[in-house]
Parts: sequence; C-alpha cells; structure tokens
Amino acid sequence: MSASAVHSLWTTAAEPISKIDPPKIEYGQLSPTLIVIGAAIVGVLIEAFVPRKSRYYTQVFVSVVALVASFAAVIGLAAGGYGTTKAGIAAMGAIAVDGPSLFLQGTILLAGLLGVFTFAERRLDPAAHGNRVDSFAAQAASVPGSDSEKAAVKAGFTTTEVFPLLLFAIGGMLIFPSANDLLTLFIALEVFSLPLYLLCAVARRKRLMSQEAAVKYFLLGAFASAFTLFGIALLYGYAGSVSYATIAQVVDGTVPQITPALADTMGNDALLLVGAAMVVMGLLFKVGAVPFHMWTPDVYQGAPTPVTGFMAAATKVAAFGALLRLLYVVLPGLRWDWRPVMWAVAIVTMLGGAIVAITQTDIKRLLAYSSIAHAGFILAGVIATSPDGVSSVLFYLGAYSFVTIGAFAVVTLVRDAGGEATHLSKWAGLGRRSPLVAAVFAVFLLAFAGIPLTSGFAGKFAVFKAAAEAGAGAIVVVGVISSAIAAFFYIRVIVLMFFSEPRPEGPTVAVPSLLTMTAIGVGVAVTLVLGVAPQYFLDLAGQAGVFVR
Amino acid sequence: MSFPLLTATAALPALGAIATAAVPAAKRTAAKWLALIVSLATLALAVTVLVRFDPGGDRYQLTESHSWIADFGVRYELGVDGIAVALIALTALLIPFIILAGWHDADPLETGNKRWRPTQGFFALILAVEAMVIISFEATDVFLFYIFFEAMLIPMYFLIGGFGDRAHEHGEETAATQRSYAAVKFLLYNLVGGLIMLAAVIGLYVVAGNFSLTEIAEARANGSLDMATSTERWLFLGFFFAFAVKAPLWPLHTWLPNAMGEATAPVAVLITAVVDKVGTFAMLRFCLQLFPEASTWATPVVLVLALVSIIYGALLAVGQRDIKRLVAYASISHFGFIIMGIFAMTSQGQSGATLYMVNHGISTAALMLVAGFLISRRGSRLIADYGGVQKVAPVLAGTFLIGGLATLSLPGLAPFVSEFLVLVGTFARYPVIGIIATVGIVLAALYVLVLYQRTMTGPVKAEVAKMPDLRVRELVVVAPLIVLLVFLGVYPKPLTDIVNPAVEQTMSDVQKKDPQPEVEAAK
Amino acid sequence: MNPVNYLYLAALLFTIGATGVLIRRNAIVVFMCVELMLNACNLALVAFSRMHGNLDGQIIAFFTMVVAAAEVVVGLAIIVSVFRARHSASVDDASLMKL
Amino acid sequence: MENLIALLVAAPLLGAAVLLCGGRRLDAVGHWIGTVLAALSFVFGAVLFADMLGKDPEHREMSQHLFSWIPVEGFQADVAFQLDQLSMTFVLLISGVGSLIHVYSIGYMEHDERRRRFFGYLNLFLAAMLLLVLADNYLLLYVGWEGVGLASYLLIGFWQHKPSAATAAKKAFLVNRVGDVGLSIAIMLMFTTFGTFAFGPVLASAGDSGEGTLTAIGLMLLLAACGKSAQVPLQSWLGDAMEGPTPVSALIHAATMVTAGVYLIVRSAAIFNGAPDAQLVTTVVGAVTLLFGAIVGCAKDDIKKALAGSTMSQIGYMVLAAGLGPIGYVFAIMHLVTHGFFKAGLFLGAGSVMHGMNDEVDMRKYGGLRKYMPVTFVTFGLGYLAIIGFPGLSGFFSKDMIIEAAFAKGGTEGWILGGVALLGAAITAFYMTRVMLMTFFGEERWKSRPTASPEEPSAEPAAEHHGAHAEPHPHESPKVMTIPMIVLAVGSVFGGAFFSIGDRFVHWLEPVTGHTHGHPPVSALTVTVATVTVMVLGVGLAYLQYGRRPVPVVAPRGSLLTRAARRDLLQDDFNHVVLVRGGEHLTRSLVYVDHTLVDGVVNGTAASMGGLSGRLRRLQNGFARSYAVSMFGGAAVLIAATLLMRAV
Repeated sequence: MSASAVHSLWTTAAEPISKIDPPKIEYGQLSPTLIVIGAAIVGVLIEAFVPRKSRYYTQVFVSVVALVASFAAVIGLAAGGYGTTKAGIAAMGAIAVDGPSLFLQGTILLAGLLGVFTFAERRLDPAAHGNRVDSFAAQAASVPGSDSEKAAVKAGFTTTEVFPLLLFAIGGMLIFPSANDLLTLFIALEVFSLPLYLLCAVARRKRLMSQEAAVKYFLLGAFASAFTLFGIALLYGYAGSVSYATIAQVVDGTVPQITPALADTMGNDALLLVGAAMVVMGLLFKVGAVPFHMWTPDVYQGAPTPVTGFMAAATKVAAFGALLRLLYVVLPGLRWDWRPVMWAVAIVTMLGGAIVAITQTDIKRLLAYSSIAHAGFILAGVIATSPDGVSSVLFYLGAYSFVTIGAFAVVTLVRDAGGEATHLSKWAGLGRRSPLVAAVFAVFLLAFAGIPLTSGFAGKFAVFKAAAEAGAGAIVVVGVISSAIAAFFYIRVIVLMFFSEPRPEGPTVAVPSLLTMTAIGVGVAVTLVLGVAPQYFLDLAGQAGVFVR
Repeated sequence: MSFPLLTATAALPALGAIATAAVPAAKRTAAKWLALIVSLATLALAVTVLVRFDPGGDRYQLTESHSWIADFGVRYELGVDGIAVALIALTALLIPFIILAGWHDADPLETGNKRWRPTQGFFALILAVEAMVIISFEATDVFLFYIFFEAMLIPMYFLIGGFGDRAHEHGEETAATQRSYAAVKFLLYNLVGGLIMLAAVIGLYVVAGNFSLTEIAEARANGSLDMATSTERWLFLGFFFAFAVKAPLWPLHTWLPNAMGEATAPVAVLITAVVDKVGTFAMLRFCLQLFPEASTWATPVVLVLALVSIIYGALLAVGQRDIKRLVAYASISHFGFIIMGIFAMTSQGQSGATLYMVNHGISTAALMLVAGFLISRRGSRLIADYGGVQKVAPVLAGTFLIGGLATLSLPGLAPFVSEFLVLVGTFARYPVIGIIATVGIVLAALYVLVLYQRTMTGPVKAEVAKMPDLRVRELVVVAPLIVLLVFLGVYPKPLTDIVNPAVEQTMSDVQKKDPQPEVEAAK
Repeated sequence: MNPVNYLYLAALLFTIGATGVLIRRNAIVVFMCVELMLNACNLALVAFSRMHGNLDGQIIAFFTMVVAAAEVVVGLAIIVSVFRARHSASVDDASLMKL
Repeated sequence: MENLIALLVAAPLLGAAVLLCGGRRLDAVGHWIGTVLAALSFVFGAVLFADMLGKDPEHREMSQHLFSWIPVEGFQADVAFQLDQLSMTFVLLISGVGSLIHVYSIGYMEHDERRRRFFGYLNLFLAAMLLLVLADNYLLLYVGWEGVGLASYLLIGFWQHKPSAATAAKKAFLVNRVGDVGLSIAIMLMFTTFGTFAFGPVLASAGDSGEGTLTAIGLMLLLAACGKSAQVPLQSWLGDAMEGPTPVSALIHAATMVTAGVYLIVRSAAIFNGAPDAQLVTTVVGAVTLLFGAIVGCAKDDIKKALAGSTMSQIGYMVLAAGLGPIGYVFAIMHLVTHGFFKAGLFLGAGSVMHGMNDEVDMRKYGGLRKYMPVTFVTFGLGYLAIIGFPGLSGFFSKDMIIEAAFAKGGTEGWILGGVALLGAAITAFYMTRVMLMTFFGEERWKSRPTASPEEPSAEPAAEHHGAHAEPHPHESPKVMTIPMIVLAVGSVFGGAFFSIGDRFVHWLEPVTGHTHGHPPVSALTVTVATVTVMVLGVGLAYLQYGRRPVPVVAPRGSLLTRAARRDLLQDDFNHVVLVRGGEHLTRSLVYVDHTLVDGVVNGTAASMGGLSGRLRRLQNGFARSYAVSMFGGAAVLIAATLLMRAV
C-alpha cells in the first residue's frame, strides 16, 4: 500500500474523525500475489506445527496448490481483460495490473512451479540411512562435517523451510515487475532477495561453497540495494513523490500543480539523473549485466542447483520486468540520456559474457556466463523503446526461463560420488552413456545458441528485430558476433558429450522421479514449440506489450 | 486446395528420420532398409515434382502458402522454379546411393551398449539432412529458407563428427579428435556465416517488412520498394557471405577439406554434392533476385574470388597426399566454376552453373564413393599407400577412372557440358577471366590423372594384392551414376529445357542481356 | 540551515559506507557499512520529505529500517554459519569459487 | 544415304561399349567383334564414297542432324554430322588403316590376356576419330578431339603395370590438354564473334570479322593442332607415347590421330586465309618441327622412337603445307594420306621385327634380319623407299609437291621454307636409311647379346610372353600380321602416283579447301631434281656411316648434338626443370599457405579469443570485495555517463 495512501490516513488526524475510510484494495487483481504470500505464511506455520515426517509432503502440496491457484488467477485476470482493456493501477497506486505484469507473473509462476518440482526431487541423491533426501542440507545450521550434521543426517532431517522461502521469493518477484511506485519496488526487491540469499546457503553437498555463495550474494546484494535505495531517495527528492506516474509527469514537465519546493528541485537535473542511474544500477545488478555481473558465476556455482535454476530463470524475468517498467513508464522523458548508456551496457554484457564463457570448465559457471550474455541480448530489446521492444523482451524472457530451468534440471542428473559432477571433463562421452539425457541437454544448448527451430532463435530474432527497427543496427551486429562467439562454447559441450570417449570413472546419470522429469519435459516441449510455432505466444506478448501509467 | 506435393517431398524424409531413429538397437538392418525405402519413396515424390513441373508455366509452381509467424512477417511459402526442381531431383536421387554406399559405415564396433544406436542415428541424420535441404530448395520465403539453411548444420555436424572411416591410419583416438575438430570447424564457419546472414535477414525485414521472395522481388521490380544503394549492398554482403562460406568460395573454404577428409565418403558426398549446393543455389535465387544492383556491383570481386578458387583449389588438389582431401580441393575448384557462371550474368553462364550443380553432384558422388570403397578396403586415405589396384580390381579402377574423367570434365560426360557453358558464358562478358579459368581444365587433368596413376597403375603393392573387386552393392551404387553421367553428357536437353526458363527469369531480374556476337553487333 | 547540507551529509555517509564495504575484510564490519549506507539513504529521504513537505520520505525511512532489520536477520544468520564453518569472518577467506 | 553417316561412328562405338562392359565372357571372341565392327564402318565408308563419287563435285557434301545437344539461350550445339570430300578422305583412311591394324593386332596381341580390352580401346579410338572428322561444328569436333586423346591415353598406358607406360600416358594426355585449352578458347572466340561455332556459318562469315580476331582464333587453333600433332613446342609426348603397343603407335601415333591437327587447320581454311600472321606462324612451326623431328630421328637407337621422330617431322611437312594456304592445303592432306600408308606400314614392320626379336627395340641389337623375315623386309623396305621420296613411290609425289609449294610461297620466306623442306628431305633419307641398314643389313648383332641396355628401357614387356634373356630366334610373323603390312606396302607404293596423276586428288578436294596453283621461282623440274639429289646425298651419307662400318652394340658417346638429340634435344629436361619442378614447388608452397595463412587467420582469431577470455576471467578472482569494487566503479561510470549525456 502506497506511501501517499498512508499519508492521507494520517493527515486527517487533526480534525475530529467521523469515520476512517479504509484504503481501497482490489483484492481480485492482487489475488495472484496474495495467494502466494498467504501460502508462504501457511508454510511457515506448517514448519511450526506439522510433525517433521509429513512436513515435506504438506509443504510440496501447499506450494504446488498455491502456485497453480495463483497461476489460474493470473489466467483469469488476463482472460478478464485486465491485461489489455481493463488494465489499471491497484492498491492505491502501489501496484500496476497490466499486460506486462500479468505476462511476467504468469512466467514467474510457471518457473516457480517447475522450481518447486526440482526442489522436491528426492530420487537423485542416494538415500542416507534409508531416508530419501533432496538437494538441501539436513540442517543448515549445523557446521559442515560436524557431528551435529551427521546426527541430523542420521535423523533424516530435511530443510523443508525451502518451500516457504521459495514462495516468499516468488511473492516478491510477482510484485517486483508490477510495482508502480519506488517504495513497492524496493520492498519487493528485498522480499525476493532475502529468501534467495538463504536458499543459496542450504546445499546438501559442497556446503562451504554454498555458504560462500550465500555470503557473496548477500553482501553484494545488500550493497546493490543500498545504491537502489539512495537512487530512490534522490528521485523522491527530485519529484517529491515516489509514484511512477508522478515522477514521469515531473520528468516530462506535465505535472498539474507545482509547489515551490518542487519547482526548486525540478530544476536540479543532477538529482534526477544520478537517482535514475543508481536505481537502474540496482536492477542491472539483479539481471547480471556487466559490470554488475560478478556475483553471478560464483553464486550460480555455489548455490544448490535447483535454486540456481529457479534463480537464473525467475530473477531475470522479475528484474527485467521492473527495468522495463522503470524505463518505459518513469523515464521515457529521459530516453535520450539513458539509451546510449544502455547501449554500452548491452554491448559489453553481450561480449563480456560470451568471451569469458569460452574458457569455463564448470558447467554451472558456463551457464552462468551464458546467462550474462543473454542478459545482454535482452537489453538489446529493452533499449528499442518501442512496443515491439517490450513484447520481444517478454517473449525472450518466457522462452529463456524454461530453457534455463530445464538445463539446470539436467545438470542435477549427472552425478558422481561427490554429488553433481559439474566439471566439464566429467561430461565427456555422456552421449554414449545415456544418449537421451545428452540429446535433451544438447537441445537446450542449441536453444541457448539460438539455432533455428528452437525457442532461443525465435527470441533472439524478436529482440534483434526490435532493436534493428529502433535503428540500433550496431547492437544487432555486435549481438550477432557475440552469438557466434557464444556458439563456440555451447558447441564445445556438445562435442564433449558426443564425440569424446567416455571416461571409465565418469559420472552416472541418475534416473529422476516424475518431478524433475516434468520440469525437463516441459522445458524441452516449450523450447521446441516456441521454436517451431511461436506465433501464438508472440501474439500474447504483443497484446501484453502495453504498460499502464 | 490441392495435395501439398512440395511439403510432402520434404516431410517424408523428415518423418522417415524420426522413424529410423526410433528403431530399437538390435534391429540395425531394419533401420537401414527403412531409411533406404524412405529415400526411394522421396525420390519417387521428387520425380513427381519433376513431372508435374511445366517448364513453360509460371515462374514458381506447385506453390503452397500458409501464414506462420505473422509477427515476423514470415509465411510458410513453398514453390519451385526450374533450378530448384533440378536440384531437388539431384538431392533425392543421390540420397539412396549415399545410404546404400554407407550401408556398413555406422555399424557399431561394440554391440553391448543397448542405449547407443549409432546406425539408427546415422541414417536418421542423413534423412534429416535430406528433408532440410529439400525444403530450403523449395522455400520462397527468405526466413523459412534461412531457418533450414541454418538448422541443417546440426545433423551435418553430427554426421561429420560422429562417424569416421573404419581403421584410421593414425588410430581411433587421433581420428576422433581430428573428426571433432573438423566437425566444429564446419559448424563454426557456417554458423558465423549464418549469423551474419541473420543480421542481413533482419535488415531485410526492416527494409521490406516481409520475407516473401516473390513479393519483395515484385516490389523491387515495380519500384514500390526502393532500397538505398548502400543498404542494398550491405544486405547483399550479409547474404552472400553466408552462401560463400557454404559454397565454399576462397578464402572461406578451409573447412571443406577437413570435413570431407574426416567424414566417411558418403557423408563427404552429402556435404559437397548436396548441402553445399544450397549455397550456390541461394546465390542464384536470393542474391540475384533480391539485390540485383548490388549483385552487379559485386560481380568483379566475386568473379576474381571465383577465379582464385578455381586455380587455387586445383593447385592444392595437385598437392594433396590424401585422396579425400584431394577430391575436396577439386570440389572447391568446381564451386569456383559454379559461382563464376552465376555471376557472369549471361544465360550460358547461369544455365551452365545450374547444370554444373547437378553434374558436379553426380560426378563427385561417383568419384568419392568409389574412393570410399577403395579406402574401406585398405583402411588408409593416403595416396602413397596404394598402387597397381587396377591389376587386382579392374572394375573398381575403371569406375574410379570414369569418375575422374568426369571430374576433369571430359567431353561426352555430363560435367563437360556445364563447364563449357560456364566458360563460354564468362568469356562472352569477361574474356580475360574466361581464358584464365580455362587453364583450370589442364590442372584438373593433372590432379585426376596423377591420382589415378599413383593409386591404380604401376606394380601391385603388397597391401592391395588381396583387394577384392567391387561388390554387387557397390556396383549398384556406382553403375547408375555412371550411366547418368554419360546420358547427361550426350543428351542434357531434358535438363536444360527445365532450367532455361528460370535462368531467363533471373537474367531479367538483374536486367542483363547477353552480349551480342561481334559480327551482328558490327552490322 | 540550507537543506542541501543534509544531502551532502547523506552523500558523505553513503560514500563512507561504500568505502567501508570496499576496504574492510571482516564480514560483520562490511555488513555494518552497508547498514550505514542504508541510514545515509534514510537521512536523505527524511531531508527531502521535509523539503517537499510531504511524509512519503519519512514513511519510506520507516520501511527502510524494517528492511535493514530483516537484512540483519538473514545476513547475520549466513555470516555466522560461515564463521562457524571456517572459524573466520573474513570476506576474503571465502574465495573457493573464482575464475 | 545420309543416315549411314551416324553408323560410321556408331559401329565402332558399339564395339567399344560391348567389349568394355562385356566382361571376361567375351575374352574368346572380343578381338573378332572389334575387328568386324571396324571393318563394318569401313564398308559404310566405302558405300558412302561410292555414292559421293556418283554426284557432281560441287554437291558432294552430305549432312545428318541427329539431335540438339546443348540448347541454351543464344547457344545452340547440335549433334550433327557433315560428310564432304575432306571428311571422306579421312573416313576412308581411318577406317581402312584402322581395320588393317585391327587385323594385325589379332596376331600381335595374341598372348596378352587383356586383348579384349585392347580391342575395346581401339574401337573407342576409331569412334572418336571418326566423330572428330565427321562433326559439323567445332564443339562436337572437340568431343572427338578429346575422345581420341582419351583413347590414346588408355592405349599408351595399356601396360599399366609399367610405371614408364603410365607416366607416358599421363604426359600425352596433359600435353594434349594444353592444346585443348587452345581449341576451347578458339571456340569461345568464335561464339563471341559469330554467335555460333558450326562450320558452315563460321567459315562462311569469317570474312565479316576483323583480321585481329581471325588471327587470334587461328593461333588458338594452331595451339590445339600443336598439341594433337606433336608440333613444337608441344611435341614432347610423342616419343614417350611409343610405350604403347606397336599397333597403337602405328594407328594413332603415326597414321591418324596425330594428323588431326592438320585436319583442323585445313578444315578452318577460311579462318587462316583471313589471318596471314597466323599462317606465317603455322609455317614456322611446321618448318621447325620438321627439322626437330628429323634430327631426333637420326639419334635414336630405339626403332620405334626413331620412327616417332620421323612422324613428327613428316607432320611438320603437312603443317608447313597447311600454313601455306590454298596452295598447300591439298598437298598437306595428300601427304597426310600417303604418310598414313607408309608410316603405318613402317610401324607394323617394326612391330613385326620386335615380335620376332623377343620385343627387343634397340636397333643396335638387330642386324641382318632380311633373310630371317623376308616379308617384313620387303614391306618395310617399300615403306622406306616411299618415305625417303624415292621417285615414283607415293612419298615422292606428296613431299615434292609440298616443297614446291613452299618455294612457291615466294620471297625470302619461300626460299627459307623451301630450303628447310629440302634439308628435311635429306635428313629423312639419312635417318631412314640408318634404320634400314641397322635393322636388316650388316652383321647379326643379336647373337650372344648382352642384357638389355639400361638407358633405353625396352618398350614391350620383355617378361610378358617370351623368356627375357633367351637368345632370340628371328622368325617371320604370322599371316594375320603380314597381310596388313603387304596391303599398306601396296598403298605406299602406288598411292602417290594414283593421287597425282592428272591431279586427281587436287580436283577431289578443291571444292572443300580451294586450291591455287603456286608458281615457284624456279621450275618445278628443278625442285624435283633438287629433292632427289638431296635424298641421294642423305642415303649415301647414311650408307657410309652405317653400311660400311660395323655398328657398335653399345652406342658411342657421340657428338654434343647427338647426345642432345638422344634426349629429344633437351626439351624434356626443360619441361622437367621449369614446369614439373616449378609446379611442385608452387603446389607445396600453396599447401603451406593454405594451412598456415588462410586457415591460420581463422584459428588465430579463435586462439586470440581464448587468450582474451583467459585474461578477462582472471578479474573473477573470487574476492567479494573486488566484485564490489567493480560494481562501485560501474555505478560511478554509469552516473558519470548519464550526466555526460546530458552535458553534451
């Protein structure tokens, strides 16, 4: 609920009160978020009250139900025209319910659902003392390698808290792209970041790396959010308000009544520019754009792979959603200032990600760098500043998130004694051992590389087309070159899997339960469908391509 | 709405590929037969296309058009002109021979692993390539073409990298590394080309707003769509680069010798006789139709590059010690001729180039497949390891010689017709280039005859003394090709009748007239 | 007093905090520096709030404190667990993953 | 009647197809099939000839259009035949001599297990050669042109297990290809000039185009002729071509194929007439080759190579004559025909000698064979008299005419050319006498002979049939071989007289080639006398050197010229150094370039990318604080850039 709303609550306190009119909350339009947050709280209660044995099942059940319900709500809203004709501002200006937010919320929820599946997977790790275990620490608090840990494992503990945490994160992500004032933006940022910090820390294997990842992510994340907040402060100082609409008006100079103070600060563009830059920087950190990307490889590598998959997919979606809204709703008047800068960022991101990825030896780090390169491609669509740009970015995000989750899900399957075998050398000859898994992974890699007939190509074409139409030919050329570079290391993995002899001590491919299978299957299906017949989804993204302000 | 013949022609091998891949590991032979039957059925369809095609009729026939990705202005548009028909027929014709020739190339060494089914994969991939090649010949929508132009790299890549010659002179380990190097090289070269083309494709969309070849060409013709000269040239370069890599044109050729050297002979044939043709075909169809001015603008440079390819490829072929690489460089030289014919901008040149694509396909298939049989017998690709084969395996040697004579375009065999047309066509407009190119025929004789002399004649080497002559299966592969070479060499009329109208169309696209004979010009 | 001075102070505090993050090794201290940055933001917000004569800024400040508190909860949990695992709170010791 | 023309080609072609595809089951009868079909095409030829004689001289040309070969916009190539007196002459020569040599080969190749294939190749050759002379356009002629090249390649290399044979075959094909470049360029020029390359229109409208073009075309045609007819500078292959079986040398490398160049020039008379420069070059080439071949012929101890040299020189005469224009065309063809008879006869004789001498080819190991193989001796002797131009025999007439024509060219040119021709006649007499004496007269040097001398590898596979080192027992060859020799001998005796009496041949060919009577600066009689005298001189000289003194079995070192001549006047060495070595270096360096430069650029780019990547990834040093630094710096840059954007 927005600050101005609260303010109006208080400022009436002077006179004698006849009645307190409550803030107007459109529960229906906020239902997706509310459902997820509610379920998260329920999850916490479950942790408190449900006996340990049945927690896992209850949590999984609750999360799945919540996400499905929330997704249904999104569909309902979209069907009800809230994405297009009835798009509007809800919760007294705090939340925008419009095409982009619904589209992104839908994507996030599906990604979350698949995330839950991978979280809940219990077939991959060998059973410890007869209890099937997932990829999360038995007891995150216990020191790695300590007796307490052994005891916890023996007792068959599992960190079922991950499910409520996941739900909280999803809740935050749902708000993030639809936040319509800076405060909501900031709160949403923290709401989805903090659970992720924790999720990074609770891996079952390689716990030291996991904790290190968490520390790095946390410190850098906090650092970044501090910047964001300062930027918010400056923008507030410039416009005297945190609501997107007002700021936009002030920027355009079309604000209805101008107080002297406002007139004073309005003249000071430094506030605006610096503020905008800092807020944008915070978002670029989340999407992992160069030079704010350096957390990505370490965190992706250290975090439990299901978390990595979810994070890589959903965080990007949410953050790009927020970035789009900020740039298209708040700062369109500033286009000529931020576009060149974003050009530069996009170019260095594309090239940097692609080039550094060439020499990676760990599959998770490789995917991390590839995700950086993809952030660059998406930025190319963002700077188009045209409806086509929006819809292309939406489409790309949708396509990309499924590929990513699928890819990381496959990574969880390839294991040896020490857990997941993420070093590339171990993947040699995988195609001989289990052609199917290798083939699936190859499909994802080709999608990343943007080979035709995969969703990656359609997405890439969409964003480049938008960029080209917006006259950013240079971006397209750079993008093409960096995709060529990127192709090199995707191909390297394929060569490794299919053309090099299997190692005798090579990893085994665990046969997953239905959960992970679903995640991977959906990933492949979406990848191919969006590759061969993208029209329907392009239409969807096209209709969803309009922001409300 | 009539029966979608073109779609069927492309879809059949695609479905066949899936079916073949699905055959269980134990049923290896079944997979082979399935693939063979599918390819033959495809050939039947292609022949139907050939018959249904009316040379006198519209430019594009048997057209199909359905909306596909409206947002990108992409339609599923198929249609064939004479050139496409000829090349589809060639593709459909060669695939059965390729399958038959590669009958045992993919038999797994260890049959224990139930999951690993290389044989099924091999034949499925071949069919997949066929499907993609055919549809890229049929596509009249630039985007549709581009998609399959790119996508066909993937199965090719697995064919090159996954399957090599049995008994490699350096042992399996190095063979594997060399193979994957060749495969990666192939893929990266073509991918880079394709991505640069992607930029141009996007540019084309920005300029034209849709991808329909016919519509754009139409609009270009009636002036409703005018590109800035510079734009057109950039777009042309983007397209041409990709096609030049695929063709391949000097200096973008170095992937071909590696690929053809490491791949098994049938796959090598698939590369040079089928897949690369898409490149030259696309130059003729897309570069010239979409960017006529730019094409004429680029002609001098392209011709010089083609000339370099001809001489350079031939000289390197002379210098090779490896049979397959030799054929590869010979192909580079031949592709030089094709491209020269295309850009000579004369009817003779372009008809010649089109015939050349077909004839080169057949002749290289003949030569390369026989070479493959030879190599499979001795387990070495080095010319030096052979000698006197003619004494122990006369039929093999004879067929090899005929293939070679076709390669050096001996009159009476098919390639002569096309090569002479290309030369005449080029000479008519660019005498000097034509004359220099003619030197290529001497070099061709040199590398072919040296190859034949070193491998087939002279005293019989101990290693080849026990070499069996061609088996029935192998004879079935080679004989029809040779018959075809002779027939098309003596009576190419059926082919030219189909091709000529299309060439006239292209000539009118680029607004070029054949130069008049001196005597008439004087009058 | 000119309200702009408050901004200068805020900026100064923010920079001090940022510098601290960059130069201090101890994770706890680094974290405190982040808190300092947040508080610098709070100061700026309040100052602007006063300047514009509306309460939004102050309210954001309250939210910020809550967020800071939440960050403390999460952050300390992580840092402490790392400390217990490695017996060192130095950020630089946590560098298993690189390149 | 026209429809018979195609059959001329079809018959031997069918034979080739049947024999080459027939497989082993035809081994028994293969040679008969081949011979019959060759003879059949001679019969067709004869029938057509009779028919042609029936018509009046101006309307003797027949033509047959089979089908349109390469129909492309503005480019019409048909498979169509044209049979006029010129073609007819060749048809009879080719099919006639061809059939005889088929018969001869039956005996000669009796012991070769690949005889069937041999006959297949011979038939293939006949077909191609007939196509060459019957084609009604240059492109179809080109097909025959390369076809005979192929046949000669296959036949020279018939004993492929011998590296020397394989190499010789390859060389022959390559040198011919160089000539073919000339032919194809000539055709292209015709196409761009006249818009067609059919004999009719091209020759008809030759006058319409500039002399420059005609000269260019003419020179290109001459280049082609040089290749096929072993004229300087493309003569080097002929000597090596003797690696082939002797019948091949007789048919292809003496009687027919090597004369195709002359046919080409005479056929293109209209073009050459319009290009005096081209004609001059032609005469020069002819004259040079004439001497070149003659000199080489004097030095060779290998009987076949000696004859090969002589062939070269005799064709030199023809080319010279053809270069003289209308005064020479007829005589060129006439000499071609007579030469066809006696040279074929000589080669068959040589073959028969070798047959009797364990395939020994070194004349220094012959001697006194006349009493062992009388028939061979007589026929060979008649051929000998014919070629040296003994009065009354065919060589006398044809060669004499050419010499006259050469003088008749007039001016210094005339004197020079005539002189050269005369000199050639003298040398011819010398080396042929040498061959004659060394082979059939003198002591019998083959008794208790040492092993074959290394520097002259024996052309026939010694180990093939007879014991290699057994002392030879010279014997006459079987009837099947001698009869063709006799027939040819008859031809070489009376042919010339028959043709020249009443200028029969001139009248026969005039409608096609045209003819003008030259007027030598000196009377024809003088020329004749001179010719005879130099001939006698040559014979005498040879007699003094080889008749009076014994011939050493091992060749003496000899003068510089002799040694040079033995090595084909060093022309091969030149080729080897300049072309072969140079070419090898070129290709090697190019392979290197391709690998390091062209490929290197790409690999280099990839490598540098890797290096860059390696350097960049060091930034990712694992320290959270350095990450923070990059973020901070990034933020600073971002802010600065944004402000800057506003500033500018």
